[in-house]
Amino acid sequence: MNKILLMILQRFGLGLLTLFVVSVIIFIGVEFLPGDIAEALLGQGASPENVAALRKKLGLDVPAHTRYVNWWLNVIQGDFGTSLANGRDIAELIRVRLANTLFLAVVAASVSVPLAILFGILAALYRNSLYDRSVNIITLGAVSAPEFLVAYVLILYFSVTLGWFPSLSNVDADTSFFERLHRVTLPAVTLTGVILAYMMRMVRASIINLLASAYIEMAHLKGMPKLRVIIRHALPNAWAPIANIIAISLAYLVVGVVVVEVVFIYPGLGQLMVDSVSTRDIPVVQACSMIFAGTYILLNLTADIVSICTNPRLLHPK
Amino acid sequence: MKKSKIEQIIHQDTVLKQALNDPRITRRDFLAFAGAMGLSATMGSALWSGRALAAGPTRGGHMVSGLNGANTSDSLDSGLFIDTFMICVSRAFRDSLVDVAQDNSMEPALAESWEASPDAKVWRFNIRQGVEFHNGKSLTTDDVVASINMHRGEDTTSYAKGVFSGITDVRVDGNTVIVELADGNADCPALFGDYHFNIVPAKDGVADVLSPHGTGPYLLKEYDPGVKTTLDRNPNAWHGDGVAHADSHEVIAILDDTARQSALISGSVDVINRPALKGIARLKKVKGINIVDVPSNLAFTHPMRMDVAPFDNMDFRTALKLSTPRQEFIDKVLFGYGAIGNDQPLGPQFTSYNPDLKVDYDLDKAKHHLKKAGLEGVKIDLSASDTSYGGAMDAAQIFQSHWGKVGVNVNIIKEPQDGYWNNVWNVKPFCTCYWGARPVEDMILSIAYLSDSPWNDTVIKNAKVDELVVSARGELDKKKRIAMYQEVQQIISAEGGTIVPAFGTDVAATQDTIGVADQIGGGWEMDGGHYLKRWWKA
Amino acid sequence: MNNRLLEIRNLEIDGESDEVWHEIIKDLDLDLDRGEVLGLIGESGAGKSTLGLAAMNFVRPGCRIRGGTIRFDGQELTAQSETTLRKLRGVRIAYVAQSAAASFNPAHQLIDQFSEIPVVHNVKNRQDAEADAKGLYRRVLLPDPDAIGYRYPHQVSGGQLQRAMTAMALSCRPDLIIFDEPTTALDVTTQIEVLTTIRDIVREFNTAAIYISHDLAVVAQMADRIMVLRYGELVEEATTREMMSDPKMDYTKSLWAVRSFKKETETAATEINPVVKVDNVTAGYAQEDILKNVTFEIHRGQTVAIVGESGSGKSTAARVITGLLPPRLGNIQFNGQVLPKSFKARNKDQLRHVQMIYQMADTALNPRQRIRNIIGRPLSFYLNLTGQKREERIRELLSLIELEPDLYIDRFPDELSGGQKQRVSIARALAAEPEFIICDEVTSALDQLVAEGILRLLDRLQREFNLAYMFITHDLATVRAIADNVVVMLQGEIVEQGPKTDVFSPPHHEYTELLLSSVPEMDPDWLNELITHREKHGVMASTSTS
Amino acid sequence: MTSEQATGFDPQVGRPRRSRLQSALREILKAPIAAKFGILVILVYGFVAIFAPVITPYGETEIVGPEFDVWGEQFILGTDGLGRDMLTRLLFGARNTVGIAFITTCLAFVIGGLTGLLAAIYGGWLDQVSSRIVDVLMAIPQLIFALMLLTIFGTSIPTLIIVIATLDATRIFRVTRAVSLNVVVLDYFEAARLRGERIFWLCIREILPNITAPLLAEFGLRFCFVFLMIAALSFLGLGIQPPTADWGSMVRENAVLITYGDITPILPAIAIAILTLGVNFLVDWFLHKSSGLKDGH
Repeated sequence: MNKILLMILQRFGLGLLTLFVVSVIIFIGVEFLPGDIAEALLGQGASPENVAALRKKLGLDVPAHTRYVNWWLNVIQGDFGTSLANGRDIAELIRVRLANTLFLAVVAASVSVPLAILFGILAALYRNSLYDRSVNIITLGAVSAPEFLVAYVLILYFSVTLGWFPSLSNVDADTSFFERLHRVTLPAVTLTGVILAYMMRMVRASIINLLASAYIEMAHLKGMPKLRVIIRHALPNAWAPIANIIAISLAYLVVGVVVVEVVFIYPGLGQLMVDSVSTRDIPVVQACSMIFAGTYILLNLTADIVSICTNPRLLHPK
Repeated sequence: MKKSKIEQIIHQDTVLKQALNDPRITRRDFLAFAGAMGLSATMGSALWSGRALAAGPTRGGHMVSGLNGANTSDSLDSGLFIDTFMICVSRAFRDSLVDVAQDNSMEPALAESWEASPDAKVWRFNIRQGVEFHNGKSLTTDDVVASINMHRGEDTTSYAKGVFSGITDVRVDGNTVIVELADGNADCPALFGDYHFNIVPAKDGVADVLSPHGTGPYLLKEYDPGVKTTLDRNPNAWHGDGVAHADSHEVIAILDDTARQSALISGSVDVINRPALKGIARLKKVKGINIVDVPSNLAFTHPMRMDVAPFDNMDFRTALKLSTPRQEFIDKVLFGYGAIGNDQPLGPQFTSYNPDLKVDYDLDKAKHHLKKAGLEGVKIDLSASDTSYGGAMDAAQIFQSHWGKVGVNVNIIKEPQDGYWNNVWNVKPFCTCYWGARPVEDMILSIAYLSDSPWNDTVIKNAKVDELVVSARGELDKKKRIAMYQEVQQIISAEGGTIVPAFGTDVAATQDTIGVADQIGGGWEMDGGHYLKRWWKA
Repeated sequence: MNNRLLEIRNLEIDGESDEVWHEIIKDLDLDLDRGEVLGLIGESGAGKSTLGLAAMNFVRPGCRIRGGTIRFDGQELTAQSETTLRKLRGVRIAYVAQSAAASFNPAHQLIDQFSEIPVVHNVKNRQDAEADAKGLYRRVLLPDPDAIGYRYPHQVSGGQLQRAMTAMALSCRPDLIIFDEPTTALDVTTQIEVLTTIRDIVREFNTAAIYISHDLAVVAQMADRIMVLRYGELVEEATTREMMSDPKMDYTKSLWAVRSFKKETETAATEINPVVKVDNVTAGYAQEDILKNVTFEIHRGQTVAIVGESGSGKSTAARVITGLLPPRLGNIQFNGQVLPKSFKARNKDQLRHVQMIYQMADTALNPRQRIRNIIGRPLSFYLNLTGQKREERIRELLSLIELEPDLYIDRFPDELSGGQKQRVSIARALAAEPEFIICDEVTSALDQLVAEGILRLLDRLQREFNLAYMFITHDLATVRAIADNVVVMLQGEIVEQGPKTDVFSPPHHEYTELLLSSVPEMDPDWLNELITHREKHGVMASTSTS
Repeated sequence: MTSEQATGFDPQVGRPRRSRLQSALREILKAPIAAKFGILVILVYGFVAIFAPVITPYGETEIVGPEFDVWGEQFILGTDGLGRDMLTRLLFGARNTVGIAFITTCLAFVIGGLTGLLAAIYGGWLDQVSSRIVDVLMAIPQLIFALMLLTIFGTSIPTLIIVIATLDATRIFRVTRAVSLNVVVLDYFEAARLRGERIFWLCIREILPNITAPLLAEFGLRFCFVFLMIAALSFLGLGIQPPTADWGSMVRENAVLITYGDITPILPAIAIAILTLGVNFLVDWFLHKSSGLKDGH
């Protein structure tokens, strides 16, 4: 058990390190962006004095490394600072957006993950059957179409033509849960289409891999029913890869949904970050990327932990 | 007050003249004309037989709009406004001293009335009494002064700094705020109608630029930059029943054209701005949707730096101008929503606009001029990017093909979108650009067409223009000013370094339940940014 | 009552490789009475396992039963539905696989995997099943039978797993158990114990069994009757004693003859200084030492056999000599000069003179290179041979290893049989013109006939080129055949070394004794005698089972 | 004949010797219909991409007719908003979009594959460092990172290619490393090392030939991802810039028309979908081949 704890802690440490490096990269990256927020904000009308004044006002005249250090010092105290663009408290700004992003991600995930595992298992069970092939083709089709297209088509049919769902998924603090659900349906469906195929195929693959192993043949020779063989003998050994797949997909759901946000006007983190990049709102970009990277790392960590904890060799050392 | 009435009459008088001798008579002109003849607006529009008629304003209802021109980095600091979303919102919950009325005349707002000294150097604005900010604080002259000063001085970050640079002193005299200008400016009131200029409460003498409290007819209920804003009626607004028809507003930022359009069609929103012109023909056909279009002063300019060869050669410039396909530009880049331009920046909405000034499409003449310049087969670079204006890349190609016909080989340079205004515009010898509408001629001319203008993107140094602009600024006699401005237009069009194939048209689309006055402001899109309080939901 | 349990007639099974079907079992008959033990003998590819599985009407993926009938206890299996077959499997016919380690599900405790059979088949409820399991664990002599069931497969040694699997097979007291090479993966000393267990258990429960093995000596101990298979056809069938005493068919005879090969002369150390000297080497991974100050010499033209069971460190010795595993202490001397510890630091010549032949010929040859390049590379790399010279040398080497050059030079490894591959890797080693070759279990993956061919070849080459061999093996028969000197290793230490004759003739070191006595002999009574003898002298089971 | 050849029974020994090409062709002929479809699609696209200028009726950016002309004889698929022939744009799209995606993927493979191989062979600190770097890069949302880099370096096609390739290389690094590790532990690789072979030989002759199948499969997948990535970037306005005909931006340019049930703007997207589908089918087949797993019946 100790060994496991050690491994997990080790992974965790690595995660933190990664997070730190990411912050540096992002900061440098934003530093290198042509022009800065002052110019970006003032646009065509910018006159040198304006820019200079705004820079001073935003404290951009301080050297970069100092700003970076200060930024960390504040973050450690849980203060992400305020947006350069409109002086709003970033923690607050992001809290709302993050909540939205997570909500959408959770909805999409809670649909796609179970489906993916189910379809995956069935496909593995009846592989090369008509079912397997057709599911394969359908899901492939789903991943093959660009997100925004799927989104537009969904809007065309379910929103414009049928009017079942709103084409705008704008939600805010006082939107009721079911209202939210109703509004994020289309985006959620879009996202599901994107990740379902991927997950399902991986699940199928990893299970089929296992089915080739000797103990599965043994299970058959012990006269175990097909389903039991899958559920009881294959699945327990497939958790590690499956967890990994799910982690990656979830990460995607959190960080990769900018396009969907844009199309459905969903106030999530992605849109915020893209805007902030274009307006050089460094603290916001920093905060967002921290959160994104954090999510990614956390999910992978969880996947690792799952694979550690489902590995009998580690769980029950000699 | 008296003055503005006079202005109005003169204005309509001009329009009347135009209406009579202009073959391209526009609906607005006609209505103005009709108005001048004493016909009621509604009858006028009946005669015009335009789109389905909206009944008179009805009060109440909840209006949902989806607007482009928003960004999560938007701020309540009116000095930093650059686009429609914030302008409209701000116009709904804040007031200016002066408003640009739907007929483009100057209309009193928080300033009940104003007078100018004969030399138009000193202006007295009488501040409306008994007005309260939404937080209950009552409006004082200090607030006004602070609100003016936030755009002045070295360390101001206001984008309107240039606009207010002419002000030398602002002081209070009882209920009157006195503004002194370096030199006379008859358009001074217009400065205070500029969308950057909002009256915000002062905190110990300094404007509280981020304050959510204004004096406007609506209360800022919820404000999420780049996402949405909700407004409720201000129970104790000083404005009469003339404005703020809807009880409440929800303004959603929808940057994606397709999303904005489908939001309208699917009925999620009542109003959108900038419907994608590509699909507008089809949008028109959709039942229950109205298109609201207003010719604007937005100018699509293509500045050539006249100190760089070959653009320093007037014949060469003329050759380009003569071979510029203006109608095709309007058809393909603006999808028909625009007015033919004449290579000078003052748009058809200006009282001084001279519709007779035209630049025709004549390849032979163009060839002749090019020959004269001895520049046949010359190779030039045109820096373009869709950031300068939507469709700029397409436009560049259209120009390329036509200028090619007269023997000018154009090499289109795709400029990166980012930093376009810093690294390309006003730097590269020839690029695509636009100039947003300004309420008065002087605002454009003095910041871009004087020898010493800060943004003289064509590097024009023309003594005559300089002189005309300065004197027109101080000229209180409308007729004289118009004459002067028309001469300026004449000179720039003939000798200047910009190609203006067209002036823009502001387009919005609404559900037919949305009522819109027959004549709406052109100073900025969405009824000069006033639509939230001027349009109504039937 | 009818005593006939299993009756297979004209069985035909096809196997598929690259979308081509070829016969694995050709028109084969098989009869088995209740309580009878039938031995299936044959080399790999003879179709033993396929036939064994067919007894439960089960075919591996990529195979199909084309014809024939399988009657089990009067019931025609080929006609049955999956469900009825399922009800049969595990209950009336059980299977014991070759590798217990791979055939136990790593995710579940042994006892779970035991109990699920009776539980799923509604023979017993969980409690009874577990109780029964413990009982059987005791019967198969598993240590701590009440607790061991709650361990996970990886926590149990190979020998014990094999017993556990035998116990599992018995969970529903089947009429027939199929043992598919149950001891092949085990060390000799362990093998004895498992064999004993299996035999006793089968007798005790009077279960019929099909015992599949390539090792005749082993089968001899277990079976009442033996069928010899080759290429999916029956070669010969007879009762065990008959088969042992006078085999009829040549092929069968040849099987017997395998162990006849013996190196003529025993080369004693010719010169004083050896080709290779492993000098007091201690080496290992991380903290634990696999080798503990080991010292031995190998002289020119001599074969030194390193003998030991898995985990004895014999392969590690090879890795140390080749420089893959730098020793912690001590060093390797080559012709008197100390070799750099890591192969990275050794020069071309030093590398050239130490060559290696691997156990698994399939993984020893790059499947994407033609034989020409495989053998040719050392030539161009070490000896800078090119063009015609190179080509000629390659052909020379091919004929040296008795492969027709024109026929094989352009082939890919997967177009060769196991033995041929092994020959090619020998040729590759020879190509470098080394003085010293390490042979790591080179024959253990091969069938006996093939193995013998390889041994003969190696022997011939040794004489021709006066090579020094280090022969790593666990198979004492092989040692007897080719070794001059023997080094016996146990858990990283040398327990005994010296000329073969000395080592293999008493008095023995006790472990050597154990090893020697554990090698099955071609005598049906060998096992019994051994057991009784051991009980008398109280020779304890080797410790190497865990 | 020695005992060896006598016992040399092996279904494969009898198999005739074939050149790589022959065996490849043989494989393709035996391929399942889906894979054949994939191959066909790729061939067609490849052909179109290469010969676009020859087979298109008009020039890529040539304005040949009225805007939004309907389908007809002159303009088979009508024209776009500028009056450029839709069919022409579509075909050129194949050239640009596919071409760019292809180059990008290749570059990504050069970068990621090489580092992956080296990491697998050398192991130790090199492996550690490179893996950590990859972890970091992967922790940054790809799209956002791309957006940022593209805004830094400007959205020219070369930068687009380099940026996406670098980001994509991370995934490829992992795969290559993983599959290489399987080879590195094999005896023939050990033998080659003991022979004293240089790193180049080890990569090119010992490992690469044995990991081509999984790598090809990965190539297919990455290609699709890159493809969709570019489409997404174009959608966000940072991909391939007009007037270059690119399917992603073409969809975006005319997306507004989708709302009216006009399918013309969807055509490029369908083109994208078909190619991705085809490639994926082929990939499936490769994966099946490489994971020599025989499916049961």
